[in-house]
Amino acid sequence: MKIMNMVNAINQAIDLKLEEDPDIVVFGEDVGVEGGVFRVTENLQKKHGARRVFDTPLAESAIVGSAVGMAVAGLKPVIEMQFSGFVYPAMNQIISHVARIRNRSRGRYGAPMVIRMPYGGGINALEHHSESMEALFAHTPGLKVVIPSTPGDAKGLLISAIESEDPIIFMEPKRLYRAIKQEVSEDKYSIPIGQAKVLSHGSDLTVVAYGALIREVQRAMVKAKDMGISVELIDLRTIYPIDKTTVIESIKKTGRLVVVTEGPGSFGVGAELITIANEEAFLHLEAPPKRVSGFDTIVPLPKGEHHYIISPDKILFEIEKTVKY
Amino acid sequence: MKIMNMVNAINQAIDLKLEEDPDIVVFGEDVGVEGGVFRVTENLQKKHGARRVFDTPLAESAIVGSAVGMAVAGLKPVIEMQFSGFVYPAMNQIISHVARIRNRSRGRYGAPMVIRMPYGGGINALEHHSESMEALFAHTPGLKVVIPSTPGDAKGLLISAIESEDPIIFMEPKRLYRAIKQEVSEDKYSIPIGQAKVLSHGSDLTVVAYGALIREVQRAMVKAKDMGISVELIDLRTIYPIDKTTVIESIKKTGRLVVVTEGPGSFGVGAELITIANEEAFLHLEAPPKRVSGFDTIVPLPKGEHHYIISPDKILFEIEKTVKY
Amino acid sequence: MLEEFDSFKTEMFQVMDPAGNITKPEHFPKLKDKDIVGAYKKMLFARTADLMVVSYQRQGRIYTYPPNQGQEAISGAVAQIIRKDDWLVPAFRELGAWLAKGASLKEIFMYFMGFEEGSLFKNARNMLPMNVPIASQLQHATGIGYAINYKEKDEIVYTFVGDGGTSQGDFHEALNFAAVWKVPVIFIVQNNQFAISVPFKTQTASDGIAIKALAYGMPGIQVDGNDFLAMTKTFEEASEHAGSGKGPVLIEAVTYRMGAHTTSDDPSKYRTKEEEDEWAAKDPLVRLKKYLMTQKLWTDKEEETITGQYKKEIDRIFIEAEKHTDYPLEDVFKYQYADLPDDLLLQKAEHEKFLNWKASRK
Amino acid sequence: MLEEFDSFKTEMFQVMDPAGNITKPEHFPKLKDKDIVGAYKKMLFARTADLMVVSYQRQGRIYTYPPNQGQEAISGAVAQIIRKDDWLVPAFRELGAWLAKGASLKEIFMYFMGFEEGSLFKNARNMLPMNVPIASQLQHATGIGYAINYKEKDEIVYTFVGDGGTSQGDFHEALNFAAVWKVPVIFIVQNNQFAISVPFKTQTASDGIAIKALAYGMPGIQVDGNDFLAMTKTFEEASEHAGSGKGPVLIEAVTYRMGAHTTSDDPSKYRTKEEEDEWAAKDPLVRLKKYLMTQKLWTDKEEETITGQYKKEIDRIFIEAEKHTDYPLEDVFKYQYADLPDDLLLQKAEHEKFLNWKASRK
Ligand SMILES: Cc1ncc(C[n+]2csc(CCOP(=O)(O)OP(=O)(O)O)c2C)c(N)n1
Ligand SMILES: Cc1ncc(C[n+]2csc(CCOP(=O)(O)OP(=O)(O)O)c2C)c(N)n1
Ligand SMILES: [Mg+2]
Ligand SMILES: [Mg+2]
Repeated sequence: MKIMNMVNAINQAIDLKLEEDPDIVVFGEDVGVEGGVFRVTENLQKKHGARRVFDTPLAESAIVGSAVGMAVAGLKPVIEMQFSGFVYPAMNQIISHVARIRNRSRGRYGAPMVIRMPYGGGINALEHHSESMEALFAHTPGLKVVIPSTPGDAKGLLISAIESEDPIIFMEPKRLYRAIKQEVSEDKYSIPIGQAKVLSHGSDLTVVAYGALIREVQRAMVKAKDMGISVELIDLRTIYPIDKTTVIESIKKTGRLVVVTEGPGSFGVGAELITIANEEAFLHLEAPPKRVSGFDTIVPLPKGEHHYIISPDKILFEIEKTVKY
Repeated sequence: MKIMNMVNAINQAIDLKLEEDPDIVVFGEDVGVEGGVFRVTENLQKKHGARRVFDTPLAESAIVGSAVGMAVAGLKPVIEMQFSGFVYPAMNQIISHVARIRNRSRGRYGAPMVIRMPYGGGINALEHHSESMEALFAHTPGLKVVIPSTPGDAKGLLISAIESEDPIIFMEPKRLYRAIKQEVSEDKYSIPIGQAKVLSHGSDLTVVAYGALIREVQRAMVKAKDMGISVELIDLRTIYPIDKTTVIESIKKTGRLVVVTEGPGSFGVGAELITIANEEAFLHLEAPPKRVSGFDTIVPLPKGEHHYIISPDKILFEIEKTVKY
Repeated sequence: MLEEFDSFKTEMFQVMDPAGNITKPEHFPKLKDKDIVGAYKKMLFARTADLMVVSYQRQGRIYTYPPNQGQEAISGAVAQIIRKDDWLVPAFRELGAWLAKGASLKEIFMYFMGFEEGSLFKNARNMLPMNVPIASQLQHATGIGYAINYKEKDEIVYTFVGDGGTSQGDFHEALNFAAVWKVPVIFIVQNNQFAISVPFKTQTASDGIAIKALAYGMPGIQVDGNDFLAMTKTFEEASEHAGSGKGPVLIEAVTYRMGAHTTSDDPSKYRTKEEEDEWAAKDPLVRLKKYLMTQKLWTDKEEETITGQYKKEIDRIFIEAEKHTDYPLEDVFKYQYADLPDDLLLQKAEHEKFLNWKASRK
Repeated sequence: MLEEFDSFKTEMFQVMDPAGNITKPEHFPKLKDKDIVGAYKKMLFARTADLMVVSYQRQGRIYTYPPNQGQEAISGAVAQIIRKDDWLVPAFRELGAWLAKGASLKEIFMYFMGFEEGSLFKNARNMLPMNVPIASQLQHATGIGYAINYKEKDEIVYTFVGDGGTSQGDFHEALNFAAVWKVPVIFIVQNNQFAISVPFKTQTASDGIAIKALAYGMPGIQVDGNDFLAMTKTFEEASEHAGSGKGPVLIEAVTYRMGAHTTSDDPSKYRTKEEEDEWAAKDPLVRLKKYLMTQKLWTDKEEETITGQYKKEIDRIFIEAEKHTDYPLEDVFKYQYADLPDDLLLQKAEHEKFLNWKASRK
């Protein structure tokens, strides 16, 4: 065991897999020499060579598009979009090919790859550096979408992602990169994709969240506890496919649901979870399930970001309303 | 009044606006000389000249990106993506600029434009020609998303879209282009964006749909009526912003909701409507609101498309289940 | 030859003129007489199949199809050069190249009849399915090229795109990455003068497409795409270049789409009869046939006989393809993921419940 | 001159060598002595502000900022040529050009302090906000160019991008459309040798960037970007070309980013001290100063005095900008749509309810 932050944990996951599997290649803008603008791939080029860990020209579409070709020809690309706000030039390659080539070729060719990208707000960044648009990928057939909330999960989930035969959108809550430290095993281990985790058991209400907002919910829970509210907190971890079993079991127990997500609320992940609650646990719902989310606006620049970002208080506010309903 | 199909109606809307407003320009792949692969812009170049109605090189990103520049400099672009399945190369321009430039510049520059695109299945097309991914746009702050279901609505909504100061994603159900004929006024008239329409009043259940599926719901309703089920049918018409008032009023009356959409169900428009129903009419819900949608898969090629496309029977099946719940 | 006709030159590389005369004997490709006859037969087969599909389509027996007529020499030349392990990354208008890689006509028919199974190409090694989103396939070619270098394999990637496709950002990025990475990829632009209705002059203001190679620091060459011998010579040299670690090559094959863009298109809306006639005179099959007849390697009689045989064979295959009608519900889900989410199984099960309900109501 | 140094040539256009000697008097721009002094002062002002922002950033008084040091001659030359009605479509590293268009330093500070209001540029006519998604702005420039032609206006668009940006598909498409449409756009590539940590040789295998103009059929020229006189002369001719209906021009300004990519970057990770020193010797300000001093137009004394004044002024403006702290909730919603959906008003109202609840619990 070793104390690691999320950057260390992700770095180690990639490192272990690079050691183990000669077909893995790691590339993107500034991931090689520099080791990534967040230093997530630091030292990997030094250790594994520039044929396996390398910088590309500045073009997201070709990063993803050439990864498709590599995957088809037997390599396993683990690529980085420098920020999730810069993935859009690659949208055509992702939606039209990464997500479809297996289906198109009736299973003959696949495009297993991991597309890593830091996402989310809270770091006082320039425009386009704070978005949480995971719902776009979750809605696209053929992709799986994973978001860890701790160093330990990040490592185990990323190892699963790299070993998956399906393409994985792996979104990293950049706000947590160095904010949380934790004992993490240095061995190789994996956490299955598609499994949520119950972080705290409770009886009054279920909160579903993921990524950077887990910590905010936990902060809210301290106060909720003082108010005598017992919250069951579920870390979704995989956004698609959703672990309905875990979520529904909890809702059936508590009868109440609050979903906390960072991006725009409308047509977002909250709506999906609330719909699942309706489909699978309608008669158990004792209060309207509630989504707490970003506004349907662009994330403001740093000086306005506090308005947008979900605070523990806001979560508490909604928890209280839902419990009191 | 004149008998028109949707192609005629859209053509006339553009024609009328071109006549009225010298700042309107119409462009895209094959929209000029050829008049569009569906002939939607037929004769417009002949009538208004090649400076105003013209063909571009084959590049969706630059079609949208240059439209942003034109809009900033005072023109009003009405552009076409040849099929909605080919809009993805333009996703960066749409998400990062069309939807954001007004906010970024604090209202100084906007990008009012209409991005037209035929969408949806049912025409025995090649891959990428049958998608319904409206939820991607609806989830993106800064856009409005309009989908007409009749020639008359198409004309009135498109005129509103062209006159809007906000960018509008205007998705045309290609399956209906020539399938429905209707008396349509030859005058200029407009239908407000953001207003749904109650197509049939009923008391047992609310069905919300839009675009090509309205007709399928209506077919299902013939049989539902025989079964003694009274359906209230709402044509959403605008996917964002949703006309909550109309939808909620109806749900409060009927207590039951079925949403019918063509694209992948998960993280789709159905989930949003069901969530709205929970948020605004929770205590009125007498049965779990239900989404009927495409599978979370790629639309199959023509020979498998019947599995995917929503049939009147499937709608009826869900209506019956929901009413009997 | 790549240097002699490099992208600075405005002279188009040609070995044989439209009358079938060899104008540049020094650039005659390494082909024996029987190879040329064989190649001609393949092109004739492709032409015959192509014309027949168009008429099947008119009979409503197959869906939209993009005709190749007029462009056969390009695929025909690739067919001479491409090896079993080489990769083919198609666009959608290079029938002869697909057949050369081992795609069967039956599969191709099935694809255009609306079956994904038609993309399986069971006997074709290293060939991707057709690619509809214009120019996006070029990046796959670049990536495959990277994998070839990485795995130190002796393989070359041949990839196709149209003149319209060169306007896409993906074209630019694919070629740029390819040159930076020095991958063994041959980018073949079939400049057939139109992207649906849009003429080449609306597509770009550059002096042809080969010159665009300079933007990437790779060799580029403009070739008469209706000259089978020039095309073959070009692929000989390009494969030599790419295969010896020198990196990618851009080939502009100047040609003409004699037919419609697809079976749903009407070219008379956007081009003149005169232009069509002018290009008909440069028909790549007619040209090669003239050469073969001058060389006494071919006769009208042979052509007639063999065309008859081809027609029968093609029709037989088409009818066989038509027999395939089965598309089980399962196939909608099966290939979406390697590890299928339960959700999708559930969606299938729910749909089956509906089907049972429906059946029970009949 | 555009022909003499066109993109086929490998010779970089230069008027003044690093020692400040005029090497090509025949290409001296149309500038009077006082213009050159004025331009030098503007560059000095930009340099001073730039360095001060970097130190404010270290003090935690402003967020991430992209330093301009070393690249001032390019914006400085644009400043000489750009007219009130001309358009400026920025990337994010051309401070001098923004100031020339009328953007105030206070606004610029506010932007980097995290206020969208800093993008308003109240007194700047026809200037867009800074653009973060690399190269996407070039397409806006092309579109504005189309509008200028459409409305028959006498305006030119100046737009900036980095060497890294030339790899993006949007670069390709923007230039291709611009040339086909013959729009009055001047595309300025600041080739500062790096895209964050990625050196130019990893960016493209082509022989510089100017040569890429050939792919679009437009003139392209490679200029010494640290030579203010060469840059000015280039813009004189490019604006003449673009303004007279001949279409766009591509200018590659060869320069060096002497500072970090942004204040969060550490260049020592990816480049050598030797390289930095080599380029320091070509510093555009030093070079122009040498010229001015040889001409007896400038003294160290003057420089010292004026730099002192600039520092005071800049600090005053910075402190003024710091006073701006207000970001009302309303401003998150207000500019999202021209016609704001009720939904957003509701979201705002709900949030206000929460704020009241929170206040009431204090
Ligand atoms: C990204 C994208 N945009 C639009 C289309 C629609 N489309 C299909 S073929 C075509 C024209 C292609 O022209 P070209 O590249 O010259 O190839 P050709 O058809 O002439 O062989 C267009 C616009 C598409 N398939 N993909
Ligand atoms: C589409 C996109 N991808 C990635 C980034 C992150 N990024 C910001 S600046 C930069 C490098 C830009 O290099 P260059 O174009 O040479 O401009 P310079 O910074 O050298 O002025 C990168 C990769 C971005 N802003 N946009
Ligand atoms: Mg073509
Ligand atoms: Mg740079």
